[in-house]
Amino acid sequence: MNHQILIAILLLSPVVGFLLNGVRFKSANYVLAGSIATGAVFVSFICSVLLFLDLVSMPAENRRIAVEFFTWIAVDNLKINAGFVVDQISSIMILIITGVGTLIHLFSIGYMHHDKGVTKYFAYLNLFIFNMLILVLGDSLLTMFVGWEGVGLCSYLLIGFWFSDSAKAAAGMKAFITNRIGDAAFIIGMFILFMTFGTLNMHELNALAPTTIEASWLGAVTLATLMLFIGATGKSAQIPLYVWLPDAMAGPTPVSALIHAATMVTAGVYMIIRLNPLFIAAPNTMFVIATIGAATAVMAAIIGLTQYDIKKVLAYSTVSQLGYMFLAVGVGAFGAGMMHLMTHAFFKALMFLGSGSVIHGMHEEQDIRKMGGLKKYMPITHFTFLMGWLAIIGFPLFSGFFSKDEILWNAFSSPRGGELFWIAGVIGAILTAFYMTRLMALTFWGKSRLDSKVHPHESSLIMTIPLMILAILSVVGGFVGVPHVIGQYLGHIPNFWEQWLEPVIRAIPANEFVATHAADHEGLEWSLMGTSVALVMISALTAFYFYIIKPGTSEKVRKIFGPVYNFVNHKYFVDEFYFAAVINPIVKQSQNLWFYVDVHFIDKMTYWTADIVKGGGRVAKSFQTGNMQQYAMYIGVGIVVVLSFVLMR
Amino acid sequence: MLETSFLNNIGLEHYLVLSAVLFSLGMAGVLLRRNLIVLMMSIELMLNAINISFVAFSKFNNNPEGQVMVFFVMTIAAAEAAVGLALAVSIFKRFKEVNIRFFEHLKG
Amino acid sequence: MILSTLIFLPIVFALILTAWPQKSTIRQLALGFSLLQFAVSILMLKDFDSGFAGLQFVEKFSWIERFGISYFVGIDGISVMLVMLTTFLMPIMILASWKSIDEKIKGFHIALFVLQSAMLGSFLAVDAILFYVFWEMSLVPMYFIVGVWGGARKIYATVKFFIYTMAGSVLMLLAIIFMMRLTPEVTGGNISASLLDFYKLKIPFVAGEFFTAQTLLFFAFALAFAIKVPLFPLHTWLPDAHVEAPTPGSVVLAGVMLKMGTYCYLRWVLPLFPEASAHYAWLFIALGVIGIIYGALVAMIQPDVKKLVAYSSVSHMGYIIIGIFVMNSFGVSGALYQMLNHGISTGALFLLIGMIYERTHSREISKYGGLAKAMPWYTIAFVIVTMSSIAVPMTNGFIGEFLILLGSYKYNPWIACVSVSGVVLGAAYMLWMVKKVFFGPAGEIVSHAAVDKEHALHDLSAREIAVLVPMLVLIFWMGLFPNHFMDYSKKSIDHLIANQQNYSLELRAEVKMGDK
Amino acid sequence: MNNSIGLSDILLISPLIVLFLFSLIPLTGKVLNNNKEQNPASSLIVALIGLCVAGGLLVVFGGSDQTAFNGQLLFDGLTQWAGLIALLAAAGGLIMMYENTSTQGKQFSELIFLTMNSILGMLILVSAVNLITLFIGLELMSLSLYLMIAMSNEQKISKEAAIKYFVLGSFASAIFLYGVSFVFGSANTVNIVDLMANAATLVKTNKIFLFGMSFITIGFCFKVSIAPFHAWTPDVYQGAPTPITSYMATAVKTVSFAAFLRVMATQTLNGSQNLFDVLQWLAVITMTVGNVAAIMQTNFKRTLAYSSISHSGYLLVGLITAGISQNSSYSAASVLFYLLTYSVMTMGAFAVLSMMEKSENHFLTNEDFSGFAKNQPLLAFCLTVFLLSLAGLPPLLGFFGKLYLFSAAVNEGLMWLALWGVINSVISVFYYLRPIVMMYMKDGNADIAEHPQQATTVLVVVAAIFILIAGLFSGPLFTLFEKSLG
Repeated sequence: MNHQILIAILLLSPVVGFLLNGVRFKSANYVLAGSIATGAVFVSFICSVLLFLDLVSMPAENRRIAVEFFTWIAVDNLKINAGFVVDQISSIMILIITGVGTLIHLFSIGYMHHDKGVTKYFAYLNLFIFNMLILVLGDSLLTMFVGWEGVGLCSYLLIGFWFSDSAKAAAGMKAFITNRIGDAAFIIGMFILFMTFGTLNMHELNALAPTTIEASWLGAVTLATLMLFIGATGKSAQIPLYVWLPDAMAGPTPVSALIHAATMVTAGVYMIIRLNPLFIAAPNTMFVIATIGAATAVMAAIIGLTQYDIKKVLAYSTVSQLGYMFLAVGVGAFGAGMMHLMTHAFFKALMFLGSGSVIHGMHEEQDIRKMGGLKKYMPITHFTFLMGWLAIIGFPLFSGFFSKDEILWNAFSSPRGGELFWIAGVIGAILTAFYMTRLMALTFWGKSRLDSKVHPHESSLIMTIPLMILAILSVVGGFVGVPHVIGQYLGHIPNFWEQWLEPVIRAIPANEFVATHAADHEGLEWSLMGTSVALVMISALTAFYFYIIKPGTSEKVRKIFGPVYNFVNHKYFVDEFYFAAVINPIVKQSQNLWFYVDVHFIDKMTYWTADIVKGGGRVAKSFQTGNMQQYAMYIGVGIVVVLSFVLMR
Repeated sequence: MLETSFLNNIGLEHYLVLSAVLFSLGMAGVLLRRNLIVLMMSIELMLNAINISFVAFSKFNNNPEGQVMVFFVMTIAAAEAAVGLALAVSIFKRFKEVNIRFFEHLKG
Repeated sequence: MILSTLIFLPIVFALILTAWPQKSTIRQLALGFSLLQFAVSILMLKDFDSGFAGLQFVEKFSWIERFGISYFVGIDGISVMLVMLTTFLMPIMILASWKSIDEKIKGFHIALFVLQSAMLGSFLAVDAILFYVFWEMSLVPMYFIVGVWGGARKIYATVKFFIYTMAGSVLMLLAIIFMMRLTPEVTGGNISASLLDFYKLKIPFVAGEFFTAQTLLFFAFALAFAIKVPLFPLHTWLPDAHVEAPTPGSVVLAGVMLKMGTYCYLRWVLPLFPEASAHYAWLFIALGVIGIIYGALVAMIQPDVKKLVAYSSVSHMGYIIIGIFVMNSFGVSGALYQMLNHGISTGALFLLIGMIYERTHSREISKYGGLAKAMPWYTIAFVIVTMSSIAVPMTNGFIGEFLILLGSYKYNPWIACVSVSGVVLGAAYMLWMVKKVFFGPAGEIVSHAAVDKEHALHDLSAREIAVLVPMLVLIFWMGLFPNHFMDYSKKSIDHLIANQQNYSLELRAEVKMGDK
Repeated sequence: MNNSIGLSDILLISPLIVLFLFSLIPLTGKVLNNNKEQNPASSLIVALIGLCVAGGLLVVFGGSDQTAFNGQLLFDGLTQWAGLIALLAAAGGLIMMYENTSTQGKQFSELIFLTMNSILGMLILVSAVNLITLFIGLELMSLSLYLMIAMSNEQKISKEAAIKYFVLGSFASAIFLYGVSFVFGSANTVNIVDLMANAATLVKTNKIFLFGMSFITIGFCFKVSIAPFHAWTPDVYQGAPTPITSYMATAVKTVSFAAFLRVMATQTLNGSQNLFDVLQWLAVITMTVGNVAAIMQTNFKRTLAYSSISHSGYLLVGLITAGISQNSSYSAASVLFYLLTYSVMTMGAFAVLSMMEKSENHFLTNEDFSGFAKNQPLLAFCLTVFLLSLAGLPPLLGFFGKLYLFSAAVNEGLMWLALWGVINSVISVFYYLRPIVMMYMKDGNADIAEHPQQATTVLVVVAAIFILIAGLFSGPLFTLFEKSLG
């Protein structure tokens, strides 16, 4: 089929779904709404698959489908088309978005069936898919930005879906505004690039990107990429703009799975991978990205240790995993980052949906302290969650293992990497293993701590089927990119992933190290891998010991770390800090600004002017005494003054 | 010895000074006196001072026009006096009062 | 004749309305008239040649020959869209006033039509005095609209509005007179008030010295327009006027009247005083930036919805000023586009606020809450307009803001870096307001309405939908296909930027229907 | 010297003769009928016919640049136009007098007699080229006015106003005359045409002449109420019956300025920088004092009185311009044009005010306008037009008046005076808007007096229509003025 039509269907099918559901948003017919929405996304998925197959059939060096629908903005030398590109990177993204999206839509039918706003919900979800597709397919930064803001908008709407609750509405607002801070930087980044290269088309930008390294911190490319990265920290919840993501869990759980785990939050990583030639040219930016990524990975994982809300744990886990991805792209392992993006989409969507299934089965209970032993009530959910758990902690041969290992190896060995990055990555992995095991233990295993009134039940098939599919993907998804060191022992599986992405990833200029001397360092790679896997296993077992074998241990440990625990439990008081240091002062000073500038200065000036005039009037009036002799006196004085002036001067 | 020639040679200046003095006196009358009738008399005084200067100029410039003007001025003065007195009478009839300090209702 | 028709047709309408005996059909009649007027403007647009940079449909008759003042009107790419905006908003305002204006209906519509005529005249006049006449003429009907049909402090607000604006424009009058006196240099002896002759003047400019002709004239003009825009710190009349004005008044004020100020910067200030505007651009850009941030910050703490939107206008108009004074095609195109956007989105916001005010008679944010449950369609419309106002892509607001920021970045990166904060702050105050009003648990008003059947909150009526739909359609249309609108002005803007130093405009008389 | 009086002289002064004769008709009728007041309507019609005939004759015979009585009276464009404006104002005043509560009644015939004689004085004033003749015209006008004011049905403040006006007016006349005597003494002539030849040099060389000219200027400043010689204006305007106030504010001001213009045309200002400076300052002070004091007023009539002072300030700007201008017809025409616009709009405003006075003791404050628009939409609209025109808002006539006046000033480089002028226009908006606010934006039941007032209504409407549309055709009118003054 014609690519243009195919992409049009891909994009517009969710719009049609959105409109169909949107105009009848009051309806509570969840079957109809769900079928329309799921169908719409599924159509997109079919299109994505077709496009992907087309792409595969093309020669490797020309794998690029670009279409233009119309000219969007054309002013001076700025020409932005409504143009879309399917290439190696975006094809994977659209597959993830529509594929995982379809599953999550399907799941939502079961999850949301009792909600009155179900039609509206599906409309938003479709709108999100549309914007996300724009984001990944857009051929220029500005088109990408359309989707970039669009998904932010949908996220705002979906987080605040149950808007009657003030806190939830506030969470949506927080997400949007925090994202906007990043977006502002993103806009500046675009400006710098446009002024430097004269285009915003990403293909052209990549081609124009300097092949030499820009050493200065103030170079155009460095600044631009830094600004874009700040945009990414907003969208992808990295330090310092990560604060919105945990709050975003206020939305329905499938939303968290789709937007805040699988797709939207990875937009920042995607953007960096898409513009990798630019970022490669700016090692300083890469260093910042890697550092922020590593720091986020560790910091969020630490918070994850202390959370009791099942979704919050997963949320911090997401932040932490996103940190991993940024660590990967920061050290130049774009392929690994992309792969982790995909595997994470599988297993984190799985876990979120799983948690949704749990919450659904527990009648909206989210506190894991009130769960336990759910294994026997929800076997399917438990089993699929187990797969997700194994994947995320990086159990060998599960999908997360491959991607995480690739990242860690690159963090160590890449010319842009270093031992410290590797250590941070390993610490993150250890912590992840601990809190994920803790989550499993408290939720599914051990003794039941259920409220007597709660009768958990396994979810319906419509919810479990997506879980199962995602579980399968979580298990096998990693085999698309088996590292060479392992692949050679598994019947020489080639690393499809690297081959696929190779044409669009520019090599780091001094990257001969890995490529040519890989064999020499095979031992090193094995030993690093072994170390990390061993540490992760020990950590998981420790958690198992803490929460299953000796359930009281965690309490003791918590007591030892008293204040530190408190500090971590409150997310380092970052929210409080932002409020005290930024938001409240701004609001307060605005009040003062209005009061002193508008009311007390500008208006007062106006009144003063009026008062001066009126004062003059009062003086003039006071001269008008009614006494005619006084009037004659004015005439006399006038004569004297005039004459003295006229004659004497 | 005291210079007294200015007393013997009466020139234009003398008339003008006289006129000015009279005019000033008239002005002072207008400015200071309270009685309406006196006020009108002061104005007459001013007009007469003007007449003096007209005549003086006429004499010293050898231009008879000035003396004609005096007649005009006198006529006007008479008319003015008539109107003024009429006003004064009507007011006195109404208010029994010719002190101008009484008329200070209009002000501000 | 099409431009004269546009200008004077509303006056004719006003006269017919004055004589119209039936009270009950005045509204329908006025609506019909305004639609007719819109149709005429569409006819004009149909024949408008967007490939021509100069003035089209030019009409010129000598008016006051002694002073070279003529009735001289013409339209070019800079004014065409603003004219369309004016005629477009008119039926919407009349329809919106259906409920809110319930006394002196006749007078209200007469004032609206006179106002429309004056505004169109200001956009179309090419003669300085003619322009000034229309410019000042627009004050009076607005003064009555706010003063007669306004809120509690209407008199304070309307007098403040009148005096502020008038204070600015008299200096402009003086400047116009002064420039007329200079024209014999270029016309060969005849005094002239034609803008085209003004363009030819080479007014001496000395950088850094304030008391030189061009600088003084520049400031006389710029001050008049700055008050109208309004530029910080001359903005304080605006919140008062907006708060007290009836809904259609707020719409026309925000939608068109503020644009008169910014439009005149493009039509008058930049081409007439190229050196001075380049030399003092920093001042206006600085004030624009301050306006953006200040307006946003102050909007954030307003307890009254209308006041909040009014301050948001200050913020948005700051962008437009920046776009104009950076003097590159991004900035100017963006500014021109933003003028339309602001007219649509802020106009729509005022319409929406008016609709809720009709129901509840309150604009206090703290009294609302949970409105989304009670009035879902209304909420949808409001959120869409909010998105336009905070410049979310795919709505019109984004195009303008992006281009302006890009233009300002080109001029000086720091301006863009500072003013981009308005993007964040704008989202903050608008969403904060949306949250307080629509989301959360039912507030005082909503819970009261739920019990009290008489004051029940009905969702949008058919009439209100008819008012809003064109606005919403335009929001997306302009956001998705900006070229449909920008193409009209492209040539003129390029011409302005390329020839600012020696600005002149070609003239083209009216093209007969059909033969282009 | 040829002292013969010919037909041409008679023809030239025929408007004056007609005025005098017509002034006698109602009075004679009254005297012949046992001193019983005749039908006021017919008296009014007679008077109006008289004014019309005089106006017609002025149009026919005036403006020919001929002099009558050996160059004593000059009938040029200025005479013609100022005379016509004054006649117009007188007609308006008479119509108001006919229906106003404080002037209608048993003394209407006398009032007509006095009015027409004062207009006769005005015509002498504007046509005089001899300072003494000018003075006679001035006195004839003023003496009639003193009596007209005192003849009000209202018994208290109108008498006070008359006395104040009389004393101060006579005082100022004396000052004027004193100046004339010095001019006579130094220049040996009091004929303005003769003075024109050498005034500029005389001013420079002869202190006595300068002294005299200063006194004359001050005398005029009193008449046209230039600060600080303006103090009588608010009191007299307020105290006088409204129709007569209107008459004073329009006709008297017009002719005084016209005569002032004649004196200024002697190019005195070109000779004396000091006098020029002083006059500029006086203009600024006058505008400002008038406007700021008007802001503080509550009585509407008094507000208009102060507004009249400020307009004198604007006019003085034009006068100064005409005084220093080489091509004075332009500036003079702008002054004349402004006088016309000012007269029409002020007359209109006073006419509405006159209609609203329910009895002779009724003084309107601003609050008394509340709700006027509801009861009298047409009159309220007309008053709005007058006030906005006074404030100088386009496209009303007042704007064009200001435009021409200030462009003349700018043309002569008097930028700063124009600047003050426009700043003052902004201040003036403050108080002009106040009645409009009251009429349209406040609730109340203001209404006109109940007795029939059709004539005044017609006057108001005609004036309003004139102001509304004449602005659009002001160009030809101005050109006409300029040509006839050239």
